[in-house]
Amino acid sequence: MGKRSRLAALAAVAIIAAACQSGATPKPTPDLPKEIGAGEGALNLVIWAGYAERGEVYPEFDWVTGFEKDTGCKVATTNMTDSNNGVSLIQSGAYDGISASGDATTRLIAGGYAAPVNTALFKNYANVFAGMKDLKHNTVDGVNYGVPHGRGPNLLAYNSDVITTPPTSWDSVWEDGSMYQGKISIYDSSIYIADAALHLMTKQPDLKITNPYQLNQAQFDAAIALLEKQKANGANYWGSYSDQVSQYASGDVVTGTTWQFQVNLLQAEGAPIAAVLPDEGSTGWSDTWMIAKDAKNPNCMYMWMDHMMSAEANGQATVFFGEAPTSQQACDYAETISPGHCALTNATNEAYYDKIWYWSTPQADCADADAATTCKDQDAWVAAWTALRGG
Amino acid sequence: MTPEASRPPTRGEASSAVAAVRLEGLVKRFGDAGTGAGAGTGAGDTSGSASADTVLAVAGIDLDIADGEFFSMLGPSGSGKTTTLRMIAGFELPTAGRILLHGEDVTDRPPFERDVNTVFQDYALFPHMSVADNVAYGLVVRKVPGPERQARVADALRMVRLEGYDRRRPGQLSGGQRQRVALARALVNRPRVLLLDEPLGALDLKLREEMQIELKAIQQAVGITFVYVTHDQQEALTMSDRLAVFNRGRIEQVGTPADVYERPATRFVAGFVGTSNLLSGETARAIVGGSGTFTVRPEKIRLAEPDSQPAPDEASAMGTIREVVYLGPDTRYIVALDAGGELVVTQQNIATSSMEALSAKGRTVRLTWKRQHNLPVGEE
Amino acid sequence: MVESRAVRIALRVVSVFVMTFLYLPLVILAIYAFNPSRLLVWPPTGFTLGWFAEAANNPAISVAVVNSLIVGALATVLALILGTLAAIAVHRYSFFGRQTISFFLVLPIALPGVVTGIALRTSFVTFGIDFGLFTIVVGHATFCVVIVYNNVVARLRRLPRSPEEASADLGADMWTTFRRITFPGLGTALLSGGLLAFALSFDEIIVTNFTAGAGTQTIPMWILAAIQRPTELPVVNVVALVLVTFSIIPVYLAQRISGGAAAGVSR
Amino acid sequence: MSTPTDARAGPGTRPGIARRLAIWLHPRQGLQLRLLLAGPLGWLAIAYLGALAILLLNAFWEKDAFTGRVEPFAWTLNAFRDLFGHEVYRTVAVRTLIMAVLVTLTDALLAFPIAYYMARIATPRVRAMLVIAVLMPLWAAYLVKVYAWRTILQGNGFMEWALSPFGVESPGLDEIANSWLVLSYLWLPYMILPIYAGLERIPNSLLEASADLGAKAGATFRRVILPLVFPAFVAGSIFTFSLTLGDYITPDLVSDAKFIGNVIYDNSSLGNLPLAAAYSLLPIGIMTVYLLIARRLGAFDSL
Repeated sequence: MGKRSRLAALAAVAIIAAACQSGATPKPTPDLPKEIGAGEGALNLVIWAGYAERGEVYPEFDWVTGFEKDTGCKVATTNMTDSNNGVSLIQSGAYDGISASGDATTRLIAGGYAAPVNTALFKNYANVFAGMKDLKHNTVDGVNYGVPHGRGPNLLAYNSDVITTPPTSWDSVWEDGSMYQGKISIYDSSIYIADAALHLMTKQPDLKITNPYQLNQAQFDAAIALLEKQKANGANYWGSYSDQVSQYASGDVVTGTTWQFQVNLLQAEGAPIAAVLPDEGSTGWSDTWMIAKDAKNPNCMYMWMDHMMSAEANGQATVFFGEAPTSQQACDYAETISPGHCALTNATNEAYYDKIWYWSTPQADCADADAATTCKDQDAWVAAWTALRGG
Repeated sequence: MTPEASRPPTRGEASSAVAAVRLEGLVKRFGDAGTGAGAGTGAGDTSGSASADTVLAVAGIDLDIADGEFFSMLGPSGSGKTTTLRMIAGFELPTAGRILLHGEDVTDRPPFERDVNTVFQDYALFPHMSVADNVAYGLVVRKVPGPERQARVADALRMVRLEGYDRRRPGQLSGGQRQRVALARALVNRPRVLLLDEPLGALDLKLREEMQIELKAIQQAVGITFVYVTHDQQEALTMSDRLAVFNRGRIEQVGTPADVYERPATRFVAGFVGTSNLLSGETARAIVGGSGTFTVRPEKIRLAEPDSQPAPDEASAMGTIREVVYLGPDTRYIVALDAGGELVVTQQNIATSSMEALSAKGRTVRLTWKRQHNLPVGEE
Repeated sequence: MVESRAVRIALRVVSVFVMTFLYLPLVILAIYAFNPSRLLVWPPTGFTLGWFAEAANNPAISVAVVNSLIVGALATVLALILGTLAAIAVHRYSFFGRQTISFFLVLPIALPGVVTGIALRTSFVTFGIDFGLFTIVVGHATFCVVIVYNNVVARLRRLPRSPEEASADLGADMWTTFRRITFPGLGTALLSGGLLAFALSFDEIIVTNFTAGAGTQTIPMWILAAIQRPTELPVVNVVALVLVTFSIIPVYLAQRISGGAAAGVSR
Repeated sequence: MSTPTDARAGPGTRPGIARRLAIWLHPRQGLQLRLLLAGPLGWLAIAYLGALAILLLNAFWEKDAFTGRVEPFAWTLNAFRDLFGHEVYRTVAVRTLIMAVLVTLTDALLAFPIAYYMARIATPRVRAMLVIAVLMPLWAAYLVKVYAWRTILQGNGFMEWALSPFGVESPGLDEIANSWLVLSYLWLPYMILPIYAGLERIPNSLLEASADLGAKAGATFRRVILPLVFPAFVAGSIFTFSLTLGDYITPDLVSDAKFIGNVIYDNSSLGNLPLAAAYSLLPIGIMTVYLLIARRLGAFDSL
């Protein structure tokens, strides 16, 4: 009932907007908003922790307070623990938007939970790197379902007091190394199965894994077996990034998979933690701000999406999280607070990102690999992860 | 026996033709789940399982209580007397039958719409109110104006001799004082009928005897109909104009104290009111010379030497003293009759010492009593 | 006294041990609240009051506290009304299914909060009810009703029936009797039941997690979120210390009111 | 005294509407009961049982593997097939049950001595202080306590500092024993208070009578105290058992082991609602049986 009336209101807004713009060319998707109306006064977001800072951690990182002042949209955020959690939160209908990674975007689009966006309404969209536009995880048939936030790889972190030579491969995480037994830090999400598959791509070529997100039964079983071995070697799992920060700070772990964000936090506190992208590459993410289909505050969400592409906000956010900005303007701004940021994150280095397997949703239909076989789907991945962690 | 108890019960009946309280075919069954609900207190407390077997607490009662009468309901616990009282007050709804107060049918009326007031066994004083507030409660809820209310509260407290206690809380009073507050709280409303549910039950013997006299005096002073529930036969006999003896939800006998004591209608009444000295069957035929059951009150029997001759108007029986109980002013002898059975005999210790009395055990005696004192008792 | 000297000494020793066990974590938290380092490493490295200032200046905390107070108050009022009605019905009337009702009333507190939470969330989504303070209140009231119910039923069992009858007998109708006699008699039971219900609501996180809207945060939600932000841990310590300290007030009140035993037994 | 009826309202004055309603309701006991129960039962049925029913329906509905969308009224037993198909759900259930029993026993063992001390040995002053002292952690925020244990248990924390002289390392935050320790800690007051109340209800004369009849202290304890306080144990165990059975935050924050609550929470928050709903049937079933037994043992009167 509520949903329908909101949709009706949206449609009405669109029709009135269209009527006002006399002589406008007809668009293929008539329900796209034609302009950003007045802010509704509130904005409820599902975010990756650290994507909406208001200066509580470090006063200099604050791209929310100004937005609230300018637009009157009061921002409330909920952290997702992983993409699965983000999808579930959006499904509750309580949120206006989400900073979704690629494995969430496709599901939200297919499930009808995300609305198409009219990128023409964003004054900052023109500046976005061409390579970050119209990506296949957020664009379907030329219709955009969001705007980019930033991208980055999952890194290998290590305690530089314990591991004095910077590692160049993921072996310390996967292979039997009694040195780090019980001190490995692992991301607690089903999507991490892809990291095992990635490792197998180089270690066991005979498995013929071509895409770590499209695994047939044999490949999948091998990945799970590898994860079981890792668990037996004493993996510590982190669900929230603060778990991991305290693990490293307390010395409970010395190496493992991480985001640049945690490394930044730990280094700021003087902890001897460093991170590298190993030679064999890594999994990673390219995040998209999406608007929920039944958003209660669509105008505020549009304003937020535009804001997050601005030089100032995107520069701050990507520096804070340690990921690549989405425009040259953002890069320039980022350099003023963190010199060398864009080079460090390879913001314009597409070759670097070719080594990165962006998170995407495992599907039964593994079109890229082999038409004859079916792959393990999302449910199978989650069930396997539950079995691994719960068993 | 007090003089009041033997007075004929004509007062109330003379003053009004309409009964103050009239009960017609009154029945109360507890645990009756048929209507889906029933109050959860009273004789058959249903705090146990919800669909317990039903209990027939009152099994059909017809009764008229005259205006101005001091009427007692006497019976053992569980005999239905308290339930009957609670139905008159309106705390229980009868399963069947009618209740009329001064000719008006009040069967379905709530307690607060009935011109009766109750003195509860546990006094039911409001613990969070002072004595004066307790007494004033009925006047307050009926919106009696302040000055009149204060005057009447003062009057009522004076009547129960509790002047100066008005500021106290019930918790600071003795049992006797609480009892008086409860009485004042009921009387201050000037009900036409006052119901008293074993009001003296919690008091010690001496206080109870004092209060009995006081209650009777108050009743005569205010002229209100008193319906008094007790299981103490002595109390009922002392105070009542008339009394009803309850047993198993029914009334066994209604009458003046003298009627009930001296002419018990049933075996149960004979046993419950006074000591049951019953002669029946062969024994009765041998001693009294008639068939049926007879009773003889213990104080009517004389102990005599075995070889003495009974007078012509006397019955007599031979027996052996089995037990002697010395009671101070009296001595009680339990005599095993040669003809079978036992009789209890009480004798005043006018000329006997305790030594003499106690040494009587085992002695053979002749019991004699006036024939007019062995009364036939109806069988149940 | 039946207990031998040795038994008494042993009991005293065990009691001291248990009390230490109960309080040690709270004491350590209190110490951390004054520790200047952002990372919680024992032993503390110094002394500062800075985190208190930071906590006081954080608007999210005060908003969350106000939300918790509102939710607690509304859930308590709802629980007081519904719990008292149910208690009176179950205690004062005998009817078929009485036992079943008291059984079902206990369910919300005996079944895991995660089940209650998901059930409510699913229902809200199904019926298109917008999440917010209202939905949190609904979630909390489900188990707060039981608390009040238990307290009131226990009191009714001890209260004699006769004062109410006396009131009716003296001419007061059922409303007057409730207002002047029953309600004062239940007074302290309602107060301690209400306090406990409020405390549980104020402390509740599991059900809240599922029934809170996007823009609504209670203080436990804030803590849970803040625990996941390592940089805010020192402020969490301060909030924790303040919460624990303030909880002395309701505990003391409940204790004074009930004058003993098990004012707060049931959850 | 004047005429006996002057306190009554005269026949001409009509009583107020509230009073007339009261009069009308008086003989209608069934209606009174229905009015009293309408609110609480309506609430229970709609807000609680209704919600549970909807959740359980979800257990039988189809879910899209890719988008996670639940298709109402598309009946399937897939969720149950998954539950029975994977051993992990059995492992987790058994682990949780064992933990619930362990925590309950631990709390019973810890609670009895202090409850006994409070009820029967401490002076009234000390007793009042102890009751407050036991109640206070009960009111202090749940999360705060879990979080406090995190700071104690983690590396470089208090535990490591206190135990390092003995050459013991910090247990870290992934031991299942942490859950046992912290859950026992959290629910301990819920066990102490009913037992304390139960012990306090035992009159001294009973124990004296037992001693008088020749029972040694041990026999009095076994044959008089324990049977009388047993319902209180069961009442306390309802809390320790059910709270352990359903908790997911504590196991998540202080250890790495998954319990029933975690599996339900994870599946609901990761988008497999039918599986979460199906698995919810397990704790619901266990607690219903537990409550029925507890009620039979007289625990409800000790709540």
